[in-house]
Amino acid sequence: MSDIHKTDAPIVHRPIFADSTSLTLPTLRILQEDGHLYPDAELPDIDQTLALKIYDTFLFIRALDERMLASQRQGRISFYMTETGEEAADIGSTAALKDNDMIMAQYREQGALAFRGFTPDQFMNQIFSNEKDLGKGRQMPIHYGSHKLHYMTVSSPLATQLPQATGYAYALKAQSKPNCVICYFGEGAASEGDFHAALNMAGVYKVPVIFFCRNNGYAISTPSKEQFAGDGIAPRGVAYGLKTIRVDGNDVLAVLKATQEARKLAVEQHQPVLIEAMTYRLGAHSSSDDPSGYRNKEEEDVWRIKCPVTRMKRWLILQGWWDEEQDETLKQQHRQTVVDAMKKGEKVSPPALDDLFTDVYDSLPWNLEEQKAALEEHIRRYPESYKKSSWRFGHE
Amino acid sequence: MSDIHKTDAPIVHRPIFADSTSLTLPTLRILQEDGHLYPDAELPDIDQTLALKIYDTFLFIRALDERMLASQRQGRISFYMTETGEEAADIGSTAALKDNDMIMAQYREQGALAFRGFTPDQFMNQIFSNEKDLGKGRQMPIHYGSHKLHYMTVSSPLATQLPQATGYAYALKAQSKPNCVICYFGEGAASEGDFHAALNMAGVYKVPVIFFCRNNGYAISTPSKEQFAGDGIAPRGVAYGLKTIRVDGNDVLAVLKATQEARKLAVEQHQPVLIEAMTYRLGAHSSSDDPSGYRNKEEEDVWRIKCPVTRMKRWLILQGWWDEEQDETLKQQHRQTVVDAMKKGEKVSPPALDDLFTDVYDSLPWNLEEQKAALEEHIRRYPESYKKSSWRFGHE
Amino acid sequence: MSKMNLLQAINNALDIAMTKDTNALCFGEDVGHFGGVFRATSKLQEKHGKTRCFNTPLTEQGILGFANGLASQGTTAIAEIQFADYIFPAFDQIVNEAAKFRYRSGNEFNVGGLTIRTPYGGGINGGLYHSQSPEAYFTHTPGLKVVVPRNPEQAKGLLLASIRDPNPVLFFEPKKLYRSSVGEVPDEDYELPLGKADIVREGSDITLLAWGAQVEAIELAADMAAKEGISCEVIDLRSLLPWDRDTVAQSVMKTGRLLINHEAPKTSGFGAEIAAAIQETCFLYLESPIVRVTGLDTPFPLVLEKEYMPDHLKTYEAIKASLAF
Amino acid sequence: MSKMNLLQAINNALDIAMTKDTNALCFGEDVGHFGGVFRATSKLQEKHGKTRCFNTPLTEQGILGFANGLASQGTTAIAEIQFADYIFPAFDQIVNEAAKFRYRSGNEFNVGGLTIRTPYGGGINGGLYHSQSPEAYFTHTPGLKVVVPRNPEQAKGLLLASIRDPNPVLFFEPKKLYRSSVGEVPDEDYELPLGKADIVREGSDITLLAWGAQVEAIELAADMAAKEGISCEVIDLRSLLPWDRDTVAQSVMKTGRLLINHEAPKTSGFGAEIAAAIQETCFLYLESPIVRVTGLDTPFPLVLEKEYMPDHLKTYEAIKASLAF
Ligand SMILES: Cc1ncc(C[n+]2csc(CCOP(=O)(O)OP(=O)(O)O)c2C)c(N)n1
Ligand SMILES: Cc1ncc(C[n+]2csc(CCOP(=O)(O)OP(=O)(O)O)c2C)c(N)n1
Ligand SMILES: [Mg+2]
Ligand SMILES: [Mg+2]
Repeated sequence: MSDIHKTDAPIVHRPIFADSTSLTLPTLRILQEDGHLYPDAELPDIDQTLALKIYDTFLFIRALDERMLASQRQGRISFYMTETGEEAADIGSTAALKDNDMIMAQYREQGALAFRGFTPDQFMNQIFSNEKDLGKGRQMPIHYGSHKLHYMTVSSPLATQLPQATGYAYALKAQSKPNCVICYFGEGAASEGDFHAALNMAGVYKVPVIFFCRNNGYAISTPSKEQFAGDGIAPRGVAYGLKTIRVDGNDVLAVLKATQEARKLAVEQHQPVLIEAMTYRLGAHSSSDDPSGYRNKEEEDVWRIKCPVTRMKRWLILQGWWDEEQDETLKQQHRQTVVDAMKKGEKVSPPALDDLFTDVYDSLPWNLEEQKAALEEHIRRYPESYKKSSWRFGHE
Repeated sequence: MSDIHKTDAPIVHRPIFADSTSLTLPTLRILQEDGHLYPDAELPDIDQTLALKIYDTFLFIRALDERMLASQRQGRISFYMTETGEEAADIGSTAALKDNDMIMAQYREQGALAFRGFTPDQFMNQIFSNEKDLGKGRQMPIHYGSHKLHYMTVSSPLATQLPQATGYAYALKAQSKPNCVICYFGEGAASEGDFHAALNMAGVYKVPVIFFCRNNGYAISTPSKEQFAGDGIAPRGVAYGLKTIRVDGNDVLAVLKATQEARKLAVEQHQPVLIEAMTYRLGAHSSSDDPSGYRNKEEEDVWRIKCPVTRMKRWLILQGWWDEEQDETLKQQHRQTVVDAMKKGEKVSPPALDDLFTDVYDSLPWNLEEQKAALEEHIRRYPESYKKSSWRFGHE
Repeated sequence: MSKMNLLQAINNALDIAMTKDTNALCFGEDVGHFGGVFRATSKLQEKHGKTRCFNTPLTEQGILGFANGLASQGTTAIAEIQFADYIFPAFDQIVNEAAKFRYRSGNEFNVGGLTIRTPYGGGINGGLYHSQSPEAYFTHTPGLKVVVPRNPEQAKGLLLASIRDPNPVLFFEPKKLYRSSVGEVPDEDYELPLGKADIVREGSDITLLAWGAQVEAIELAADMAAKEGISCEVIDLRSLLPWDRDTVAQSVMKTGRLLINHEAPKTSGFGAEIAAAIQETCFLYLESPIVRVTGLDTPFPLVLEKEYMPDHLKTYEAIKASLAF
Repeated sequence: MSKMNLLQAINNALDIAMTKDTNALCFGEDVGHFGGVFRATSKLQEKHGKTRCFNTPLTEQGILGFANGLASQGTTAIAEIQFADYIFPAFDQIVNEAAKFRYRSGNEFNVGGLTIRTPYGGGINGGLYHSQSPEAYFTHTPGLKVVVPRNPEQAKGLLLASIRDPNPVLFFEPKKLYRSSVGEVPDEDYELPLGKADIVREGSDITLLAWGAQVEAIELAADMAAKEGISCEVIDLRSLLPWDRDTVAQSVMKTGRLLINHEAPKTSGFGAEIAAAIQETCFLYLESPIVRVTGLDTPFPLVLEKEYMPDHLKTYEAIKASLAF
């Protein structure tokens, strides 16, 4: 029953200490910077339609991120986070999945959601916390979620979604569903205890989950060398008995390929997988952050030229599937879409007072009924002081 | 600043998934079952005095564990845990340390404490929770601790001592102390999030700590194959960038050797170390447990013949440092010591009522002063109902 | 009806829940083949299979994270934490995740299928870490329900209701009573309502309120008081969140006096909330201050456990003091 | 004296503590070179070196476990949790370890050198996870001290006292006031006493009690009430554990009325403990029920934050209701 064989494993009679150099995990790269494939590369399953859908999502996300960051600076929204530089990681991996595979994101994976079909209006409703927001205006901007699109609502506490992904995947397996869960997280979040629990349990239960680490070099101001001492996140997968691969996170074809293979392992063999995508957060951590306080421009520039979007575009052009003119048109089009949606979303009313109290439980217990009644009475007394909610009382 | 080199690490163009077979960590063994050394073995630093001190501790612990388990069955104490079968692991490793290196134990490492010089009386005072217990009768039996002996008081919540060990070691390094911390834990406890935090932080800060895992096959009823899926605990050390070694936990010379080398790495080079000792919990988890509900006798028998005490005895005899007669005498002597100490400890009074209130803070805040006064008054009213404390009031 | 102890009643409830709802899973440290260190899940793996009743690795935060994931998928997740003292590593997954799952997602997702069972309280010579009563921590967390049964019949009905309630529920089991509390338990599937207190004994002079194992202590004290001609109304609160303020208030309006008893330390124990709410609701009816007979503001001790506990004698003295106020 | 905002006062206290006690370390997520996401530890690494002010990996349980280890060795450990909302993964290391370290070891070991700083509360459009006020959870834990300052001068003196107190202290910083609360702060090293409330304004009709950022709300309400001829005594509790019951009780014996205001949800908030204790101590003096003006029993909302908050208007209304009782 127990693991009694271990002391009969390879025996040595002199002490040899292993360390991080004892295990080398190479990085998968398929696409060169110039858009050419490596000659001996094994291609992912991709046709023109899929390629253009991915690329379209790239450009939409760039347009969204740029415009929303600007809106934040203008004071139109309180907070925003861009995924600039990391688009290949989340979008390329989600493109490898079935639409009803579950996505559990950290917060910098709006691209995955856009790929799934979240509309510009839906983005805006969330960002502007208006009454059409699926999340009812309760969470800060970028905490998206959609039951229909199998995208679990984002939660700010880091890494909590990782053991949840293991649990969700356990349920899929128990119910013999032909699906998997993909769970995104940063290399910073991977320091949380929940990471450890999640990967270890996934290994034990052999559940269909893909842990996808975006190793983008920073957790806010903390560089990855102050986050961990080993060779990144991937070796941990080996330690937990997971199938593990490291990819160039700026190479969309490598990400797609690795995730397609990972999905097979997860769904067909119930082998949980860890993918570590090496990438770089080109922008600030969030609209509240200023990276000039902790890193230099030269470093950023090194990565700016490794842009995943440009790399893919070069490949698309070489394939004859795309040209610069189309590129300009599409960019323009997405910018317009975003602006239009923003103007619309911005005008929608905030959620009603009821939504302050609903969904704490499936129904309101007595204490919330009382608190709600008291609050309504109070707001009626001071309508000027609670303008987001009081205007509705007049219309009753 | 950041880890930007990673995508330039070895590159491949086809997806190869690593898994637990990608890293093989051998087991260090120096002493054969029959007491002979492996011919090419590299010996630890050990002389007759040290060898006999270790062996003496082995026999003392056997005597203590046997007698206390029997006492628990007789109802003289409420709870006990033996370390039978694992003596080489904790005692052999502590023997590699300086007396003022800090020990942070889980609970099954009474041997380490005995080696440090905790007296039979001190053991009994703790086990019988009497007023001479250094812990003032507040924790269950086996939760030892001694500031003087640099043995941190045991805490029941598992794995909490691991990040504490990292912190303690950080302080040692910051203060340029020529010392290290050894931190013991089971392979079960290694599933806790605190394990992950502890080893990761130790790797980042490069502190003088030795994490010593007793992989004894079980966490209560849970066999290690339901605890983790990879190749045990050691590969995690590699992932965290720690110096890592696996040893035969029933081979005291291997444990001693590995820990001596580990101490050098920790103290001289500030390299944190993970040691995984492969062993087996021969007894029940605790006096509350019955292993027949989850494992079979055959499995236990396989391990019973791998007894670390017998193995060491054979070596000692071959060295000409020991004989069977001495062995019998010493066993008898330890049994007597234990019985004598027990009879003594059992008669010492329970801690006074004051000790219910002290040490919550450095001094009593008003609420505890009030509660204490009220309790004293109450006990005076019902002396028969609070016999452990009320008898003292009469003598005031 | 069958005679059962508290453990058997819980085991029986779990068995029924898993039989009727094939989507129900039961897991935790040692709960699989072994049936749990207290044997509450005994034979469930045998009956329902290894996929449905299983061991977890030793990680409470993992257990609850995993459980939240299961529940968010629509699975009925029944997680065991081996001792309530070990629930704290899972605190974040409970208070930041389970409790806020539905709210933060605008009801796109919820973990209503989650139930957390855990043995709590003193009485087994457990000292600091096998005796705690951490229920109050969770009562400060909107989104959770908190339930504590006092005997086998209550345990079965309340556990079945908790498992089926569409909100995450913490179910605290008084481990001191696991084997000692024995009683007749209906064999069939039944539920007792969450959020409703139970008037165990009617009385007119003072209301005594407790939950779980402490209901015994207030009943004993009520017996003692009865001999002095004091008539106590004894209430088992059963649900702590949401709690049944109306039943308690009605009783206090009748008796004019309230005594609350709990094992947890006094400061910020759940007795504080009850006292605060009832002095507000029943201000003009109160004839003496609401009194709390509770554990001390210390960690849970070992040798001096009897001294620490809010037993029937302390309760009895407090009743007399309240009446004499 | 220098004009400082709350952040500067905290930074100044940390700087003084680290200068005088070379054994004091300051660490947490992003606190090193960057100086913390709110910049409370700005320049400390530059001044005191990388060994003494440093980043940790992203793990709150690790930060507190590490801090406990440091403190158990005798080091002065000043840990930052980036937001109080993220303190829950460290709950076990705080309530099971730090709080019980001295007690369980019979004083062989202690972590008295530990101080945990963390920004709490609303006011920054933070929603569920950048706005919580979790202080009440910790007040149910004997062995801890809990402190909340209301302005820069208080923050400096209380933080220095917390760092030097021989017990583990949780120091909650009202982040809403980080930049907006500005005042004269003594330049020298000084301490304000822990466990002592501060009477901010004397009055005779009702006692208003709050801590941290909410002291502002009750002061505003007191101003409004003054215009109606109601004289409010305003008290800043400052320490929640142990709390200054005597000062509060004396005030209530004078005014006959008590209103408690806190941001955290009402149920089992620390207002409950105060109300429970004061109704007991001041039973015969109370002219109306003790009233709690608090956050709602919901997670912290985003858009409707103003509606959620126990602001001066709600406080003012409650004062009038109390007087009219
Ligand atoms: C439990 C918890 N602790 C701290 C934070 C604050 N925080 C938000 S994002 C972040 C850094 C995350 O870094 P990483 O995981 O690498 O993701 P990235 O931002 O690089 O995409 C921190 C510390 C949090 N949200 N949750
Ligand atoms: C946080 C926590 N969870 C659960 C327990 C209950 N418990 C005590 S010992 C144990 C098993 C530990 O196994 P392992 O770490 O392998 O050590 P061993 O007993 O084998 O020496 C468990 C589950 C605990 N003490 N603490
Ligand atoms: Mg990152
Ligand atoms: Mg073990």
